Amino acid sequence: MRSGVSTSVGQRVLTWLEAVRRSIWRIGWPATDKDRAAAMISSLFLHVHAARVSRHVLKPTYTFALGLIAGILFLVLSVTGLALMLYYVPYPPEAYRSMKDLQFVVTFGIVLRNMHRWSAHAMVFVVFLHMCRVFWTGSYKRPREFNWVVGVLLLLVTLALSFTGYLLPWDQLAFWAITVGTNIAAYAPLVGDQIKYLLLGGHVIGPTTLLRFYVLHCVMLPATMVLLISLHIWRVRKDGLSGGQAQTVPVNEVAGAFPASTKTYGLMALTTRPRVSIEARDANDEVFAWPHLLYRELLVALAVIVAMHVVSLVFMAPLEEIANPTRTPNPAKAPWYFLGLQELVHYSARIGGVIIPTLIVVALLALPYIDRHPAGSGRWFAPERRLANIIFTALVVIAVVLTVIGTLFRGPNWAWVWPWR
Amino acid sequence: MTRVSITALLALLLSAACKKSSSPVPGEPMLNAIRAEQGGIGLSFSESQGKHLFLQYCATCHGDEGRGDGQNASNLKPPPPDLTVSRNDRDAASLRKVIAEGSAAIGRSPLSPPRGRSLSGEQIDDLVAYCQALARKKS
Amino acid sequence: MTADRVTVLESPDLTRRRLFALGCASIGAATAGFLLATFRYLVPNVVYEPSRRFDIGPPFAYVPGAATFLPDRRLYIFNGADGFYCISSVCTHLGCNVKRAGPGFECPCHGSRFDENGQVVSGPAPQALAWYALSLSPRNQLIVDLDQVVSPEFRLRV
Amino acid sequence: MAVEVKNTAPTWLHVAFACLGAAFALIFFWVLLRETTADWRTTQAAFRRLEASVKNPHQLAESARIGGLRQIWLPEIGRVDRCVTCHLGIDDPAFAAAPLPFTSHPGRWLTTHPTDRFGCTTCHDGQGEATDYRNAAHHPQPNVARPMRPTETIDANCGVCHRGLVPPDAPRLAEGRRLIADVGCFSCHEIPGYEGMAFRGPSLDSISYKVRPDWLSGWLKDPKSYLPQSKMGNFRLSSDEIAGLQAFLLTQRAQTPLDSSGIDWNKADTAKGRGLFGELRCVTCHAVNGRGGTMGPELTRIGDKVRRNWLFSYLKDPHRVQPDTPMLRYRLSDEQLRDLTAFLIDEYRSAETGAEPPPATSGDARLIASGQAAFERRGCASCHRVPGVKDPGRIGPSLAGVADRDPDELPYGNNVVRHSTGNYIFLKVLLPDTLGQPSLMPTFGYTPSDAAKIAVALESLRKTDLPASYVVRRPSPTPYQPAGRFGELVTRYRCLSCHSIGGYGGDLSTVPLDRIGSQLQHDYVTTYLLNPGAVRVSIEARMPVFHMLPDEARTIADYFSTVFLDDRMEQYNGTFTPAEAQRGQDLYRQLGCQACHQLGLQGGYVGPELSATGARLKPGWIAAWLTSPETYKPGTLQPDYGLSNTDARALTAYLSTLGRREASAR
Repeated sequence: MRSGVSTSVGQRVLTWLEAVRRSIWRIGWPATDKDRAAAMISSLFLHVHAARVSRHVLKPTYTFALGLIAGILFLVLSVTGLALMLYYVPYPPEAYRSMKDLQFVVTFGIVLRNMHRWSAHAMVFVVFLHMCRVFWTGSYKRPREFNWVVGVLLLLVTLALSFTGYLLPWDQLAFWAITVGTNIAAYAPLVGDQIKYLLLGGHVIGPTTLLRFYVLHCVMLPATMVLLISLHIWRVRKDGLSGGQAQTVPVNEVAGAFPASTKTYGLMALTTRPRVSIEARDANDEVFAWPHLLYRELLVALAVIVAMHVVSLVFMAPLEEIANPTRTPNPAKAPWYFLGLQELVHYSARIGGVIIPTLIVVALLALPYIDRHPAGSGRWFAPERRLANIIFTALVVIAVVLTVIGTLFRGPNWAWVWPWR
Repeated sequence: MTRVSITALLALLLSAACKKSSSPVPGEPMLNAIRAEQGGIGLSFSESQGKHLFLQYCATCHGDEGRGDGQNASNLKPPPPDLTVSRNDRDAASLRKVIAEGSAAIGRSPLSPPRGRSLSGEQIDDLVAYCQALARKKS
Repeated sequence: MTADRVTVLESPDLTRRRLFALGCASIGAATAGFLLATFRYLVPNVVYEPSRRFDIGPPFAYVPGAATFLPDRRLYIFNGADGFYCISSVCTHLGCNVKRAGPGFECPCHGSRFDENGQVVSGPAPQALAWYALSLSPRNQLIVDLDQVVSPEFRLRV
Repeated sequence: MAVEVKNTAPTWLHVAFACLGAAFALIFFWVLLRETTADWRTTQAAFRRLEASVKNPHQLAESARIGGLRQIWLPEIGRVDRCVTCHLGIDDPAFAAAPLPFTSHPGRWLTTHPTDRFGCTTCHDGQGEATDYRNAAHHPQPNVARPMRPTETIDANCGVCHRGLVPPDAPRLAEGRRLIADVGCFSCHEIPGYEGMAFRGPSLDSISYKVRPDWLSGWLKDPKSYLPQSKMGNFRLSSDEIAGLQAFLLTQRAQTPLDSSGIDWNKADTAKGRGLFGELRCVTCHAVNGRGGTMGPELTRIGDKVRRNWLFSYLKDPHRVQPDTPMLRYRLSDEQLRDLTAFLIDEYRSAETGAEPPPATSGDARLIASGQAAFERRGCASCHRVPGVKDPGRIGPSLAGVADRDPDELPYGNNVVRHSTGNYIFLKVLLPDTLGQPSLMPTFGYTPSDAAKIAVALESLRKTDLPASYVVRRPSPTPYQPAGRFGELVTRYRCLSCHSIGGYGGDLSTVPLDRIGSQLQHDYVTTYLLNPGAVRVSIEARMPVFHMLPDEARTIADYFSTVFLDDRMEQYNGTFTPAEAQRGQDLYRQLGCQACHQLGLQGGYVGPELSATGARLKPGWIAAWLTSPETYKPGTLQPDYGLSNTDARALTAYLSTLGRREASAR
């Protein structure tokens, strides 16, 4: 603040504006290291990152930013989804008509719808890749066991979100994909039919189902998702990124006693309870999150948004004829990420529809508590984990192959077709 | 997948074929059957409406093809003219006058009766259009 | 990458700043554009409302000398001695439906009163009730056009 | 300083940032460009340019209001049609000559079917919600169930609302529905709109007496080989089935023919028979050698088909064996019947047909049983009655909602066609055996254009929940069955096969009987019925010579002149002055009546011959008819000259003198 005798009106306004800015963003454009740290710490949004991060974090080939991309896609989906809700009527046949309205009369409506659709597919795909990455780098090992579990739950919520959203356009594709999908669910022993009845709000897909799926898709599942994402990121922040230099430094977890080379944040330093998340750090290895990490993240976000726009402008989201319960398309296919399952169900309903998916989910959830050996964490395809990697990779390949077969190689009556014919 | 592309191809062919309404469209036998019956010349909507009226009201004397060779033509003196010959005095206005008020209205024999009270203005326009199409067809 | 020297610092730094400014400006412009686009997205291009021009049946369906209230259209139709006319039942104050009171109208919400031509007699209503144009379709149906406001002299002779 | 450098982002990040930022901005302009160059926007811009050349500034100001996305929302029938967004001149006659898409709608359709009630896709199909050319499905598109109909088949959509048998202004639909009624598709299929109608082929309960066995097997093999116009289709029967059916049918001897044992066939005079054949006007209903009516079967090869005794019996009383036949019962003597029968059998047979074989008396029981099984299996009983075989009802699938069937689920065999219900129905009607599935449906041998018309009619059968206010169903006329002696005569002579009363009856005659008492003079009717002549020489269908008894004719004439009257005509004052008649004669020439009417030896023969008008028509009718012919017969060729009462009266006076003068001269 300058003393104000000769201050012109313009300067006064500037001063006033500066005061307003400071009330919101106290740091200003950070020019010093202190400010760079403060910028990160004092912002609600930025303080998910530490002020200084390991150089390892910046390495794109370790994480491929898959978690970040998934998060950004979720953001894109939230924004576009909110916009779409303004025109969507969750009741047949107006639901279908609102799709047509978005396509034909709402300004930019079709771009938004395309973007929502493709981002949803992309998110399922990216979340899956993210999981693979975490496995292949052995990052689910101590102390990140629980975050892996959260991650698996997030994958399930992502699938549930995509699945519930699939019905909303109320076209033939939606109707029959959900019919097939919910019938796979009905193979679950004992409670299968009840689950289906509950999910559909009846015995067949109808207006009640649409409303249920709508509420699940727009309120319940996103809320769960936000909660789990927060937990997930918080755990990442607490547990640190796997594979850093510090990883080799053993962490002494004896209550209340810390080696000099370790550093913790917050109140934990004052407590005497056992530590669960401590990252060993090396000052020479660290860079400031502002600008290094943040700038890269911004670029990834931009790239994702630009890419989604391009995809949405070039490719139209599918919309078939209005749902018609009397006309089953041949073949009726579930959403693509369930086509591997559908392919399995084709061979055996019980095994493909119930036992295998249950086993997969249980195995994924229990994985970090079964595979407890710390060796090989933090590196891609660590030789110490050859067997685990081979098993997991084989399963991934099988899943991918089954999905590809179900998507491309299955024609009418689920008979084999060559997609290029 | 293949069906979609076939449909697209057919759509393309159909749109190409629609330029000339009389040519057959592959894959549309029902449409082609009707087109074949309608005959080779492409009549506009108004003209084809006019054709129906012509066959109903005029053809007994003027002939189905408008050549002045209807079954009643031989009884008429003067005989009905050949409408397929294009003539300068047969413009829309005079055709309309003859149809609405009879041939006597343009100073000819009274043998062609007035239809102005039985037919609406649009029907007469359709008839005029068809008569002109007849002349066009020949030339 | 990090081996910059003070001597060569100026030029790469300038380039960086320019690039950064270019990026920021583009993103700023695009973001502003997308905000505007969002606003445009919110403006409905078509509305699902009944037509503003509709037929209300043949003239003989209206009792001569009486007012007929059409609740779903919010209109009073008068078959007067010198012709048909129609007055909106929407109070110009806050949009309640006015009721017939004697020869005129009365708004039950805030007590506005109107005379038989819809002119304000008392109360908070700022304007007279609206008069809409009536016409006769070729098939002898009365047509109301809500986009055509007319003066209280309007009469449709049938 | 070193720290500063270290903590400033490296240059490549800035480059990437700038590039991505620029890309983001470009994307926005791409989005913007797409929106501003949308199909409908460019179309509307083109329309504005066209409009400026068509309209004056005042009209332009008026129409400037109309722009942007326009839609017709019809919640009642669940439609949103945005076609008018581009078809901007559709209800504006000023654009009649404008090019597509701006041209105004041809015809009077928008007057009878205003867009604010019917929208566009109700008639035209297509995707009404769309606002661009391709998605509007002007041509077939994937994922659009109903692309726009070409005008050639648009009649199908008329039929969705117009459920009557004769929909107005939809010639192909009307023709298709007529063909369905004609051939009796509803005998085997449930078809909405034909409820309560029953098609009956001839009863077969005595067929053994009726036909020759060799003819029967030929007929079963291919009915069209004997009778090209046969309503019975080719069932594509195997030779085993034919043999069985033949054996089974030849056991049918429920009703013996009337006794003809007293007839001496050697005395039959075929020349007299030929004369009778002409006099009875058989060709009005039956064609021979390709010429004649179509109400009855063609007789060209009758001699190859029927047995002599049966034909004799049938001609004597057709109603005995076929109570539903439109054929009248002549009043002929046994000798006349003998001559006529002999003439028909001798004249209309092929050279190679041998003598009549004796009736079969017994047959192979197993063959007969297999024939009965085939009879039931192939649904013969749906059309033909045979004692001991139950009416199986409709053996074909119901056609209700047939137009809503999934085109991709339907079989097309090896026919390379676009998958659509229309094409499927067309092929099914035309060539039922080429769809790659075994089919019980016979091949009816339709021409492609007739098959297409039937397909058009069937394509109107949709499962729609149209509000009742949209459905037009003209009730079929109530059957007219007069009582008493007149009723008996109407039944015997089958008047209603050709004439109609109150809209009920045939349409072969140009004269409905509703006002006949006011139209024709009593004596003329009597004379005419006893010896009908041609009133219109140009029409081949004639009244047959019934060989009616004089008192029968009088009964009919009496009934006409007391019941079928129009009071307005009856009150007409029929006394004229000679001056009126003279003026009428002048008018007759001036108006050019002779162009169509014959008078004496002169004139055309489009209208009825007028020489005996005075004895034939009542003056009230003449005047009424001349004044407004359209009132009495819509679409008549009789021109409406707009005659004044005086002129009409003068002409009536003249025409009324015509028959009388001659009568008095005679």
